Amino acid sequence: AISNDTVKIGYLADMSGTYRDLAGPNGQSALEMAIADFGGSVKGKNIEIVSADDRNSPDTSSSTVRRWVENENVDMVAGMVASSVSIAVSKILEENDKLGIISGSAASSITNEHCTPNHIHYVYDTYPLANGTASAVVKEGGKSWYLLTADYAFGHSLESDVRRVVEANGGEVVGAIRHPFPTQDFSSFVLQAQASGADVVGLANAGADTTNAITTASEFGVTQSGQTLAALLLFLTDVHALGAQTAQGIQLTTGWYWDMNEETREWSDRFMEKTGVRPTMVHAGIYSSTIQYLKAIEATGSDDAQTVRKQMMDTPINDMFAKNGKIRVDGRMVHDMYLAEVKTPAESKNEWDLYKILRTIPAEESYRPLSESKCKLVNN
Amino acid sequence: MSMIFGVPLAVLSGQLLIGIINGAFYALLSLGLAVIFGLLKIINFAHGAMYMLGAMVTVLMFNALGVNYWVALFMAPLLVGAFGVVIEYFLLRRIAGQDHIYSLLLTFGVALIIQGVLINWFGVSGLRYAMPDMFKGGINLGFMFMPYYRAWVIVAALLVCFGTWFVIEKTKLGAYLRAGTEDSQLMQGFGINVPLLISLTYGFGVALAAFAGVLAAPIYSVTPVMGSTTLIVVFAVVVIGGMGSIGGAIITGILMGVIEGLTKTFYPPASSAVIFLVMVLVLMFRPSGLFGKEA
Amino acid sequence: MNTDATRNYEQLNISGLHAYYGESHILHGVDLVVHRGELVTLLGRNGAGRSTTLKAIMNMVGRRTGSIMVNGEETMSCAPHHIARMGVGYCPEHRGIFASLNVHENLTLPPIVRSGGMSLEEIYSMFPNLYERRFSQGTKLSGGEQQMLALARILRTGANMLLLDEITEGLAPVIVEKLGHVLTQLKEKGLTIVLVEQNFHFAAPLADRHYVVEHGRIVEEVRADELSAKQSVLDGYLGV
Amino acid sequence: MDQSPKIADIHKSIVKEQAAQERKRLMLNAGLLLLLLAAPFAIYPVFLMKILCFALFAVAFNLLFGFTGLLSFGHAAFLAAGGYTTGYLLSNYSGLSTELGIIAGTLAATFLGLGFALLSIRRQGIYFAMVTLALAQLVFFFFVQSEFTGGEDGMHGIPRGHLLGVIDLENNLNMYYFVLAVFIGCYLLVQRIVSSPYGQVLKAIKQNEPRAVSLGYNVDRYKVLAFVISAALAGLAGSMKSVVFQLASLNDAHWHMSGEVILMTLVGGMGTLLGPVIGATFVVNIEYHLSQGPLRDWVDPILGGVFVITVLAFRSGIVGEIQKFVRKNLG
Amino acid sequence: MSDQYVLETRNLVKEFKGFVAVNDVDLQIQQGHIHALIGPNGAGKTTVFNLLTKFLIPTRGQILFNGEDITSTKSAQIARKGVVRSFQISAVFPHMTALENIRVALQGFEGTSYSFWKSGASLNRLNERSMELLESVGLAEYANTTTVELAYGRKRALELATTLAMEPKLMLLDEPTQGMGAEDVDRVVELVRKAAKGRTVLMVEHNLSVVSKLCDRITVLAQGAVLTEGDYESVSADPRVREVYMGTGASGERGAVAEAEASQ
Ligand SMILES: Nc1ncnc2c1ncn2[C@@H]1O[C@H](COP(=O)(O)OP(=O)(O)OP(=O)(O)O)[C@@H](O)[C@H]1O
Ligand SMILES: Nc1ncnc2c1ncn2[C@@H]1O[C@H](COP(=O)(O)OP(=O)(O)OP(=O)(O)O)[C@@H](O)[C@H]1O
Ligand SMILES: [Mg+2]
Ligand SMILES: [Mg+2]
Repeated sequence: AISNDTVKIGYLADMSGTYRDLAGPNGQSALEMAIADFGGSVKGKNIEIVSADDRNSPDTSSSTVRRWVENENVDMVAGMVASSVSIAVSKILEENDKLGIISGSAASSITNEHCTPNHIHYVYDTYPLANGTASAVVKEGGKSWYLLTADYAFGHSLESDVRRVVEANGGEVVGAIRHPFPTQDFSSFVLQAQASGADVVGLANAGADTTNAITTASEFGVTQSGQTLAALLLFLTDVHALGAQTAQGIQLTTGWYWDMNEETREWSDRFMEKTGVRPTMVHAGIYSSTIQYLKAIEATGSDDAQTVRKQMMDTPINDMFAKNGKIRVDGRMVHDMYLAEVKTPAESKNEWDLYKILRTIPAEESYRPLSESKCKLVNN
Repeated sequence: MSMIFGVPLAVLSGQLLIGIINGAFYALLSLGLAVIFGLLKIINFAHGAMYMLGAMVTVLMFNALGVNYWVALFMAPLLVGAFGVVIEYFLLRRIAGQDHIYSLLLTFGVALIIQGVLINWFGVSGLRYAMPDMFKGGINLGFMFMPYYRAWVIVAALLVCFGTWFVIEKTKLGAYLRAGTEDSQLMQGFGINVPLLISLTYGFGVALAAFAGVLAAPIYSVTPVMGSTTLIVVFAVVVIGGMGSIGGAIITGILMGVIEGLTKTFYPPASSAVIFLVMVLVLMFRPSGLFGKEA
Repeated sequence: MNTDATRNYEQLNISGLHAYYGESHILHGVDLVVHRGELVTLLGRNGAGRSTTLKAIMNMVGRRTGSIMVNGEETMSCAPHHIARMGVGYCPEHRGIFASLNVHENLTLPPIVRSGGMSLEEIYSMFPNLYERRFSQGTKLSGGEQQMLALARILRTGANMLLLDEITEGLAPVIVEKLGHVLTQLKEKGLTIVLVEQNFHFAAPLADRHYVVEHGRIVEEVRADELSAKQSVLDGYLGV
Repeated sequence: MDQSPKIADIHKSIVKEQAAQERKRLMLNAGLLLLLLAAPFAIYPVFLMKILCFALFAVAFNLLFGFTGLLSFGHAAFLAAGGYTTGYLLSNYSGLSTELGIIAGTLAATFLGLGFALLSIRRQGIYFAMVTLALAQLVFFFFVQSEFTGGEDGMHGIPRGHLLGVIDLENNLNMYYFVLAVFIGCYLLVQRIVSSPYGQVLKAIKQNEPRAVSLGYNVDRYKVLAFVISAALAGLAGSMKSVVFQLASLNDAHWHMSGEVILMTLVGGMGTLLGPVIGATFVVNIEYHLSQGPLRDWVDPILGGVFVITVLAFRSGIVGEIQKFVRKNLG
Repeated sequence: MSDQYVLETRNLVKEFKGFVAVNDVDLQIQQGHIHALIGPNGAGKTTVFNLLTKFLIPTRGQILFNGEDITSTKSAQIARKGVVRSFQISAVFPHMTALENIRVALQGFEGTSYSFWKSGASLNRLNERSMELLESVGLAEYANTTTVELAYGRKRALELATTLAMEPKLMLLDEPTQGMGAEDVDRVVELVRKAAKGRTVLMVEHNLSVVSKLCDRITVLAQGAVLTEGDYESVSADPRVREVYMGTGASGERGAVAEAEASQ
């Protein structure tokens, strides 16, 4: 049955801080689009949205979510970027047996040591990003790597993933620098990377750190001196900020790109009408996951967390966002990922025409296999 | 090739140069702070925001009106400076003579407002600003590749720093300013229009920050939050130099740039902590900073 | 140059002056007139409101009502720096030496408001201590030296009406004597002087007239020639 | 000696006045206590606990800022130290009863506070603020680096456990009354400190330090003690918070937190006992409610506005202004 | 045999970056005396005070208190030994009542100053003594007034009372009558006389009438060095003193005429 005759979705994301552009207010638009496209109601029960700024603070978020689920009968919480927030929220959802669909976070720990039976990690995580980019670059001859790593848990895990992949593919990591988070001026790190003479300079960081590193790299002519830049976590918004001029030639892995096919273009146009910008993979993921969620309720006629989650796990996902998508027992939604390269100014027809997709990385290759999982829900 | 602590000399000299470049940059930012604190006893927590504004204005003027870098180099500080005067006139003036802490809180509030509004307008992922053509590329110094633009940054920053220092420490105007901040009422009693002087000084201080912002636009990603992290570091620099010591701010700025640069080579993770370490150590032995006058 | 013409020229005319510091009402309707070239003292007990009167003239108190005419111009609406530009020189009660400037800078700080001020040489020869210490920080001077500096400072500006607040405070007798000379010289130059003093013995021989201030009002006016006659009255007010 | 009766009278009146104020304060406190006892039935307990924790934090800060005149810009360090220590112990040593974990957290903050104090206490005014800021930054970097804090993921799933091994704190009401008890205890302690002989000396130091020295007081020692007490209470606040939310995160160590507590104290009214409490309540509330309301995206600018307005319009804070008003119009 | 002196300095020197403010000063203050330190402005009087109370560190020389070397003792200690000073500018706790000002001084002896758990009422025990002290400086009716609101003269009186509260063996008064009207001056003179009973006082004073009324012995400083020493008559008779300090008509009143300061 559908609890108190409404399906209530709480949208929690950073609306005003460093992660705003990933999900933020536009993420809510995506959510609204999903509900509208679904018909505004499920099983004749209407669908409501509540939303809040997570302030990137786990305790603010957790008091918000507690009230949502304990007093306001919220059935599902969507969005969530900062890993501290996602983890905190998932714990609360577990206590109250509600569902969470995390679309913004990168940390693979969310479905590993921190996995719960009450959340799904939908769009991407660091594992396939490192995996996809690194293996591809090594295969194309980038044997020796030099890493610029953001010096905190996220960076560290990204770095170790890269090391593994690079070595697995017969390359080697000749050096790594752990730079403070955040860093504005990368010149001295870039300089050291150049001095190392490695084929590839890998950026194991995110957001402003990455864009700053790339800007500086191009200023110091890293690519001219024959080194390749590999960004391990780069979003469309970042590339857009850098511009094709600066970012051209960078290889990256993404879960989705707006200009892949008719479906994606059609949806993105509608999104752009609403928001004025092109969607990131997170936006698309929020849309897709919400549709999947509602479908599951439609099918089971219940909005109970476990029922819905089970249903979602049993249904393969093939939609505008995900190909060969499947939600695993650990809550990880695995799907095809794509290796992309940033276009040159010549190739790029407009400010958002930024990627060319080099190849597809099949779902099963990309995400961390359950065999390596530390998740309590996985029995191995 | 000779090595120092396992670091090739070439790399080291490169790092030193980079250090000096960033130092010049710090110098410029901390100079503005020092001027504002030293002369107005205002702890300007909006300084980071003003630096950010300088960069933002540069980009926006380019996108909207195609204003080029050189024009921006004058326009942006001018606009931000004017904005500063407005803030001084309508806000800071009302708490003149109150405890430092109030100016700190007020400007901190102002910074939150500016930053928050810009985030809502332009997002956080940053605006694009192309390197002006004449600065594209660079020269190979043998031990490193030196982008022309960085060279320009040193020259520009140091020139402005020296000019400011000279005016404040060596001219009558400077004397008025210094005295006016101690007892503005009495200065007025001598026939000097102190309120005007103060507004202009604050405007000038933040204009310096904006100038640094313009210099930053082509090399750092320009976002509404770019100032907030820089702020605290620059503060540390000013304190180490001795709050309000103009020359101190400049020298310390460069010094810290170098120290930070070396840390980035020998133990990168500490490179953002090192400045605070230095600060604690310095203040232990020189209670009012390296160049600060004993209270 | 003390012709009657100038003597009758009202350089300062205060009427019905009230002054407030925030809540507290300090001056309750002060009326006084000072003619060009006169030396007038404000006597009274501690807290009577003499300093406040001077501050009020400079527009340095919280709030003022009433009228203050300088050279026949109403100044109630003027900012302090305008008043100074009218040739009013103010030497504050607690000296107001600037710590961030050295003695020399302190001395040369106030801008010249009119011609005919004393030259640096004259001033240094008048206060040799200051010359000795001219490069040390203003506030590092001894109490007395600071007092001298504070006075010397406004002698430079060429102001033709001086408001002096307790300039002999903490000065050695010899210096006090010297200040006596200085003031006489200034008078001869035709300057107008309003002097707030505790030290009656210093003020008496110099002044043309004395005003006695009590509880923010002028309660008595004594001309120099009436001094002996009204001595007892005066003592009553000053509690000597 | 005809004077002596008069003196006696004056003296009597003074003592009477003291007693009267004492009574007023008692009544006020009693009223508040009732309010707080009833609150959890009207308002969501976890939220109330959050308020209490921050109120305690602000009260601790105000002891130093408002009553000793020392502006610390590094109090976040103590909040975090308390939180992480308690969190770490409770999560890794099951069977450790909660209050022990909290005490340990408080002690950790206390010693950290002592360290801070010894390094910073000789610095004057803004330099003091900046040294504490610098030290706090170093502590922050330590927390970012070290594994046990879980870096920016934060420390999660801290068990609330049992108070004295018996009272189950998983139950929000139990937890609430425990937090409330601790809060009241600390509040009264601070109240006592301020009026104590020691408090008098602090007051004196704040108002005229050289004079205090010339009266034979070793001011540095008094300041250190004040700093340490303040740090301890801040740490306690952090420990409680980590137990309440069952998590500890870097936000508590970030310098923004040090700024926020200043805001709370200022908005409420520095140098007043109740001020920080009111201030904390106010700030936590607007932040919480705005972040969910239609003005969701504008929380920071609005907080900024609050800063500005407070500083410009009512510098002595909510409580301070009320006191002024009362003094003006009612006696 | 130095122990007949309460306070003694030997070759006391203070230099400020080359400038010698106090030059080889030997002071000897006798038990029970009211001892005046006079001299032209900038002679070094305040600096001497600062040295005696360790607000400044001597460059060279020795300071003995009751024969004990206190050259390297800290300010607070010295105060507790019974050497208490007043300041050239009045030093009070502005936002405390007059009563509280005194109590702060008194509670030092209670040994409870660190006990932050004790109730404030525990200090009421001190009220009686405090009132006595206030009375002795004629401030009884201001006991409950906040100090800022007191006029300058009263502030100084209050400061003196606090100083007395310390039961000082040796009082250092820097220009106690500065900036006071005649009335207040007389009051202070009486106060000091009363206070001096059973104590020793060292004071800086420019008001010669005060000096002549109060002081048993006078040391004249000029340009940092001791010019002469003796009782009022002998000192005021000394031509050098007249020259550098008193001026010719040294009647004990200020304002007589003299030729220019010839001290350089
Ligand atoms: N800034 C101020 N705020 C509030 N009250 C003040 C202020 N300055 C002076 N007062 C009060 O105003 C009254 C007059 O002060 P004023 O300085 O004019 O006295 P005075 O006649 O100069 O005596 P003296 O200077 O010898 O104390 C005094 O009661 C004093 O307490
Ligand atoms: N901190 C300092 N730095 C440099 N010079 C100083 C310092 N303090 C005092 N002096 C100088 O030492 C000399 C003595 O100063 P001091 O204050 O002792 O004089 P004083 O005898 O108290 O004079 P007065 O009677 O005017 O107060 C003065 O010339 C003064 O300029
Ligand atoms: Mg006065
Ligand atoms: Mg002196």
